[in-house]
Amino acid sequence: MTSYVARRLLQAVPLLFGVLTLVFIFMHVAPGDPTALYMRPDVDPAVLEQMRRNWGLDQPLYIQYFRWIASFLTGDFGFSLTQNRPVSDILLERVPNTLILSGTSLLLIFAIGIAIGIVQAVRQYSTMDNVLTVGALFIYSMPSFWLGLMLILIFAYKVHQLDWWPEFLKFPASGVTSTNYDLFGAGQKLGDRIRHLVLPSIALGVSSAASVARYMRSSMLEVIRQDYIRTARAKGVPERSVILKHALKNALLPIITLLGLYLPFLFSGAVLVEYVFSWPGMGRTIVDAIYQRDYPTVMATSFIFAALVVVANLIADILYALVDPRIRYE
Amino acid sequence: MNDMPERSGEIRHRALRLLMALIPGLAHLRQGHTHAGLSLLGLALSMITVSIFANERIQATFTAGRLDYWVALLTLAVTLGLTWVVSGVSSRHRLDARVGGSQWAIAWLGFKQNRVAMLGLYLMIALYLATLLGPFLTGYEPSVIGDIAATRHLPPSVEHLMGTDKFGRDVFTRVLYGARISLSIGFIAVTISITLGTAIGAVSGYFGGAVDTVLMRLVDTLISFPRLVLLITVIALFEPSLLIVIVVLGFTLWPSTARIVRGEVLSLREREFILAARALGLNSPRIILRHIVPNVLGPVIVAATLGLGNIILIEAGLSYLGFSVPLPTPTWGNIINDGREAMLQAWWVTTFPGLAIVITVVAFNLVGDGLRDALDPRLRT
Amino acid sequence: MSFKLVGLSLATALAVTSVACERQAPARQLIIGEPSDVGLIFPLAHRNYDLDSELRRLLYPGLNSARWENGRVEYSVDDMSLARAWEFDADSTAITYVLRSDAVWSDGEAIDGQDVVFTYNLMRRLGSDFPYGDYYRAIDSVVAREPRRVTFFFSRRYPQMLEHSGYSIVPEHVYRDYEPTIEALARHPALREPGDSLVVSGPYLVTEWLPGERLALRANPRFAGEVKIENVVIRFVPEATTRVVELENGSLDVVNPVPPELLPRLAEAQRFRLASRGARFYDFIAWNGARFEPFADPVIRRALSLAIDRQGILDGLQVADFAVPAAGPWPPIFAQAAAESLEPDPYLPDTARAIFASRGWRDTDDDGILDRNGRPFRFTLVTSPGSGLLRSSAAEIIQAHLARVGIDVELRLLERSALNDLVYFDRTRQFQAALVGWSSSLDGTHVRDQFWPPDAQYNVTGYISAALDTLIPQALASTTRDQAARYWSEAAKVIATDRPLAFLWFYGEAVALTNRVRNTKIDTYSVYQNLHQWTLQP
Amino acid sequence: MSEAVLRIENLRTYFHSTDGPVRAVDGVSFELRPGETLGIVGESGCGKSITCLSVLRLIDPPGRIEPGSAIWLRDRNLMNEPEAALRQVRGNQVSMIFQEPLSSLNPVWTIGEQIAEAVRLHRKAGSAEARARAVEMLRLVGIPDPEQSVNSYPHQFSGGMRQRAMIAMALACDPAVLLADEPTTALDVTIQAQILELLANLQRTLGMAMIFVSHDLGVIAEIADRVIVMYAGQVVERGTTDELFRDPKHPYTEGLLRSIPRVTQKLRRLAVIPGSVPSPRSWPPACRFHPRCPYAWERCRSEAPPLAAHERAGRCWLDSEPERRVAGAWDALGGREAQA
Repeated sequence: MTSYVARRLLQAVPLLFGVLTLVFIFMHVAPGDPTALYMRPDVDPAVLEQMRRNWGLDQPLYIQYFRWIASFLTGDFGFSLTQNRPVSDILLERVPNTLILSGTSLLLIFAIGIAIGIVQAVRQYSTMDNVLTVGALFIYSMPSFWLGLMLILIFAYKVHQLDWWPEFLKFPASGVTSTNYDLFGAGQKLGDRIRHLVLPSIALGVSSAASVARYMRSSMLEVIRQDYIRTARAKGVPERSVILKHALKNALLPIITLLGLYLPFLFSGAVLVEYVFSWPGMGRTIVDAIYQRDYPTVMATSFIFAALVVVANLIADILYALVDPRIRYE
Repeated sequence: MNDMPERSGEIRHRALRLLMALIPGLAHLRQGHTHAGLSLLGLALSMITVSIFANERIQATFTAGRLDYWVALLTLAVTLGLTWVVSGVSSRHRLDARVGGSQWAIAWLGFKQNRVAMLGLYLMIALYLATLLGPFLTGYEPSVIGDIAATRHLPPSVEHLMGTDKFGRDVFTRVLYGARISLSIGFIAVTISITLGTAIGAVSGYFGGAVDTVLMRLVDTLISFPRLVLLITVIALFEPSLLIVIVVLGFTLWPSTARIVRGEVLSLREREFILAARALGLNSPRIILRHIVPNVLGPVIVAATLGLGNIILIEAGLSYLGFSVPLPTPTWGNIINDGREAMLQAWWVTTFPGLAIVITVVAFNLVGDGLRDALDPRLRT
Repeated sequence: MSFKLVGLSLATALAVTSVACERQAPARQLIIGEPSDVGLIFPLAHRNYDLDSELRRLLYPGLNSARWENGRVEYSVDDMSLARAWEFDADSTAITYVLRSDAVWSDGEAIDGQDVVFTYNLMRRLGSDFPYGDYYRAIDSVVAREPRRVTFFFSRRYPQMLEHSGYSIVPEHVYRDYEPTIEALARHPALREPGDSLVVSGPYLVTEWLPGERLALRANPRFAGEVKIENVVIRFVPEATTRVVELENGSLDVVNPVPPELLPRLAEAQRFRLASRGARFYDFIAWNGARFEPFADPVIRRALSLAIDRQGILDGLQVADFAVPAAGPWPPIFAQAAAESLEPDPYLPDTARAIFASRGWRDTDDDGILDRNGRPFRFTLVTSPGSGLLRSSAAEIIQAHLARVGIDVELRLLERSALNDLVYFDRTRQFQAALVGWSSSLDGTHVRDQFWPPDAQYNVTGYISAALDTLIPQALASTTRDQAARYWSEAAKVIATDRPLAFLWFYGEAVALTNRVRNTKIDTYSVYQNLHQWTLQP
Repeated sequence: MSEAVLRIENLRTYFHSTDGPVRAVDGVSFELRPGETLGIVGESGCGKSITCLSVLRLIDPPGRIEPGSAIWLRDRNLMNEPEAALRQVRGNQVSMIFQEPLSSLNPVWTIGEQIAEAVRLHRKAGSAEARARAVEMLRLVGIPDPEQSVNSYPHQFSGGMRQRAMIAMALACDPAVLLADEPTTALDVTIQAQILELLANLQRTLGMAMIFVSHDLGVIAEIADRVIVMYAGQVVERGTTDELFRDPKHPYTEGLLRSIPRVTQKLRRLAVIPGSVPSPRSWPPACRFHPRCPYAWERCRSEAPPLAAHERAGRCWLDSEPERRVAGAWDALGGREAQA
């Protein structure tokens, strides 16, 4: 297993390399200049020129590229040109936030998606199945940022003006924690975090949940028709156990591979949702950095994005092996 | 002898045939094909309604000298004409009669059975019709700005079905014209990405080996990177314009198609008819084009339909970040983005284009799912 | 079955969240919403961002204290200045500051002359890492003969001596041993993770910085003056609508800035008030005669200007209370403005059309667009999209206005970096017309920056004027602010007549506050200059 | 003979579609006595498997056991029992094994878990006890090293071992009746023999009754005491194995017997029943076998023959007009024939 993981990680190296090279080329060919943030009439253009030289931006592209690769290989992500802080510091703050948001969404996606998929498969062609299918499709078809705006409009704004609306269903419109978070007890802290997570994770995850439900439904239908389900029934296993024990584990197999597929999708969504909900994550960081042409930050964030996807795919494969005894990685 | 009843029967018969020729769909209805009949009838009626209500604008077509008016007029005429032609032709030779025909005929039969998919198809047709007929469906111009102070942020009413935006423009009109851009972006970008994806997937799967490895590494790279970030980076390189957005979307969305096609080709490659073609000494491009591509068309069409919905969503997201087609060209994403700051006092500006996106994407997905079921009997449950 | 599971977990989640709902009223805490994050909280590392400057002045006061009064910046000593007095020497080329005896760093160390010397030396040593070279360029040396007396020796007498000697002072004892680059200084533990350990001298200490999320400030117990609001939190909320939602929900007390779109709404609300920053920013269209020949003609430029209904746009967008039509680069906030101001161009589309006709521009082919010698009057106007900007809304309306007189404007929206590149950095000026904005200086020097000399980086249209060639050197050679201001305003008048740009309007960003916040002093100079004196009604 | 342990009366299992019912099992009756092995034989599609599944009432919609059918397990009519009671019967009193041992075993569970589950369900046993029982059962069915094998997954077993595991699972709760649905069809011939022997031995030692379904008359001959022959959803002939093989009453049985290759008959043409099994959507009218029958005459096409209530009976008009059974009819029919 260890050697398998090592081999997979090794295989990922050219992939990461490719991603970074692509981003490097795109970023540096694009017009724009990181010194713009310091641009002011009283700043001598010669000083800006010097800044560019200090950052090595006057060098030919391939030299910049190799220089950057070299420092990257030594674990140095560089220094943010616009935030004046080491990029690694910035990432240390931002990555956890994105992971919390996408992690919660992922949980939500799979919990809700799988549950709905099972219900649909068990009650195939029933009214509930049809309602859920069409409902899921509607949700699946919403732009995440638009859904986010609508959620804010309703659950973080309109309901705050209703007296009868229960207090705990009035959600904050932005942020990760309340400003007085530090004064809370442990339970309140957790609650506060969850309250802040509700709307963004719904906006981010609900469309994927709908698609997981669709996959789960067909996967479950496929499994239910298998011979071993008949065997289980012939053994006198109650229907509930037939579904939840015998069928579920098998039906989950194709769903596990989705885990790796959804992460890039979630990260894409996170870029928008983090903007709508003022969530200080990597998505916002990279978009801001792209705007400001903060090359080191863009490169490092891209790397983390791609690396997380690689890791997620690996985890999905390992999970697959854990659930499916037929697969053994040597 | 007694030819009176026969004659009256004859007259009735003739009258009926005349009526059936005049009213599209009636023949279908009489034959019990309620569905087809009603849709033809509905289509004809709605076209006639549009002609009556847009009378002035239709006349203006001849003087306005604008392409979109001509397109709308053409659409109106062709659609109306088609309802008659289809009504006349297909009520006699119904498609169903040709069972046992090609794979496509069978797929169509399967598709027709799927009510939800048909609903999607109807929605899709309605959307495209509305888009083409745009100038006749509204009395306003999408980008003309009048007296802002008087018309700004008017709530939905009979006058303005979806209210007005911050410049006093009719949101319904803008959504209608936005459909034109959003749908064509989707259409062209999907065409590009499907063509590219099919070509690359077919080549990769057919040749295998190093070619496959290199191409699939590229696909992995593109897939493992958050798409939106990639798009933003690329679009920042150029400047946002209709062309760039289409091209960039088209050129970045092909990997998933390539993967699907490659998978299909891998399984096809070992099948007898391909082996036979190889044994016959046909050259590779010929085998790919003549034997492989037609056989992967099914999954590709499904991918295209689902991809269309996806592209509309992505375009909206790009607009939101300011990376899409520039103003004042209305796209759905643009309109939402434009109304975002006024969301608190004018919810309609963001809500309606959003709903338009949802309905469009739903329609495409319904059709896509229906096609998948129809084309791939294995998945039928 | 699985429903139960989902239901159960939902119920648990709700139960947990409801615990947190018992909202305690935040104890005397002011919450401010700002669109973007601060940078490194070090005075010499600041970017050209409003919040960076505000925070710098708040945490690290300089030797003198600046205030906007009667249309100009006035310098004084008060609780926000480190000095208690200053004096010029006989020929006015040196200033000696006397430091306050009660001025201490937040770690208890006294603030002395060495800190000042260190700060100004560090500026110089930072080189391009501190790009605002004007601050030290005319300073020959800074000398601390006694712990509490610092003297600045200038190379000559000039109007900005007080401004330049009043920059934020950093603690020598903390940063002494660091290499003079921002990258090295940024590795200081207190800067990497700012908190109580960050040594400051202003009324507030940093308690916590969650980048991208919020910055929490607490009253500095060692601050000499009084601090009314104990806790201040600055939250970074990029989405303008969300900021206003939070303001209306009561989770923000102050929102800065409010985008033009939301101004009418807040102006009506009783619970809030809007404070204007003073009309200091101006939007304009630069006509690049080099890329579109008709723009080289001042008469055509005037006609174009007459075809734009400035007041109509401001009324239509419901921002008339926060903006005024502009005639030239001289903002109405200046003391001299009233006397020297010019009338903005009125909206006279018919006159404009007549002028175009007189220059041979007529609609001969009846397509609604003017043409001359078979060429239509058609050009591309570049601008940047962006929420919260008056000009991005205005672009479409201007396009419509010009269309009415037969001019076909194609809009081209560029992302801001790319626009800056195109308009300012690329000296080949590859644009025909650009709709951009500028913020005026507080003393008139922007008149030089933007219009003189002809090859200056920010003189994007390459404007040449013989009058400016004499006026501007005179302004630069002035020794006092009043003298300089006269030349600057004279130059502004010349520019207004020549119209190298179509000046559209001056506007000030607006700050929204709940009525609970009192005793604020919000002006063109600063929003949070007297934050420690603000009060919060229960 | 003692009373039947299982008695099926007029079993009709139809599948309902929009194009009308598919009568997969159409009025089947038989009984199973304690300790005996009843063979059910017929071509695929004749309703054998559906009959077995119907006994356990494991028919999924759109399939349905029509009212009027009765499944008597001793004195209980399973048709009237609620689902919960049925679960107590399944795997406990009546067990079933299937044709494809690989697909019939859950791939993600160990063999031990799958055997133990039935024990835990029906014996209310703890997990240790159930596991011990699983080991015991594996040993009983002759799986080597049962302590280790109990932790194996189905894919780690060979085909024969899988079927042994299936048998172990089915017999874990000492059922009174075992339904074996073509348990040897998917196996190699040598393995087939081993499994047959195992089943025969186990049946003897455990004293249970068994229904053995197969399309292979040779297998049936080896294991069954009595045989019923099914064709087109109906029983067409029944009798003891001996009687049936010696003297088939129904032409279909006759045809089946003719198609068995015999070692003794070298290079003789092997007969195959001409035509194919009719579609259950529309069985032929009257005698359902008449389109393929070499003896068919007018009556067969117009009138459905009954099945007499005797122990030994055939559903054929030849019973009443035996003179119509002429020699050489099969060869004259000129059906497809294969070289033996």
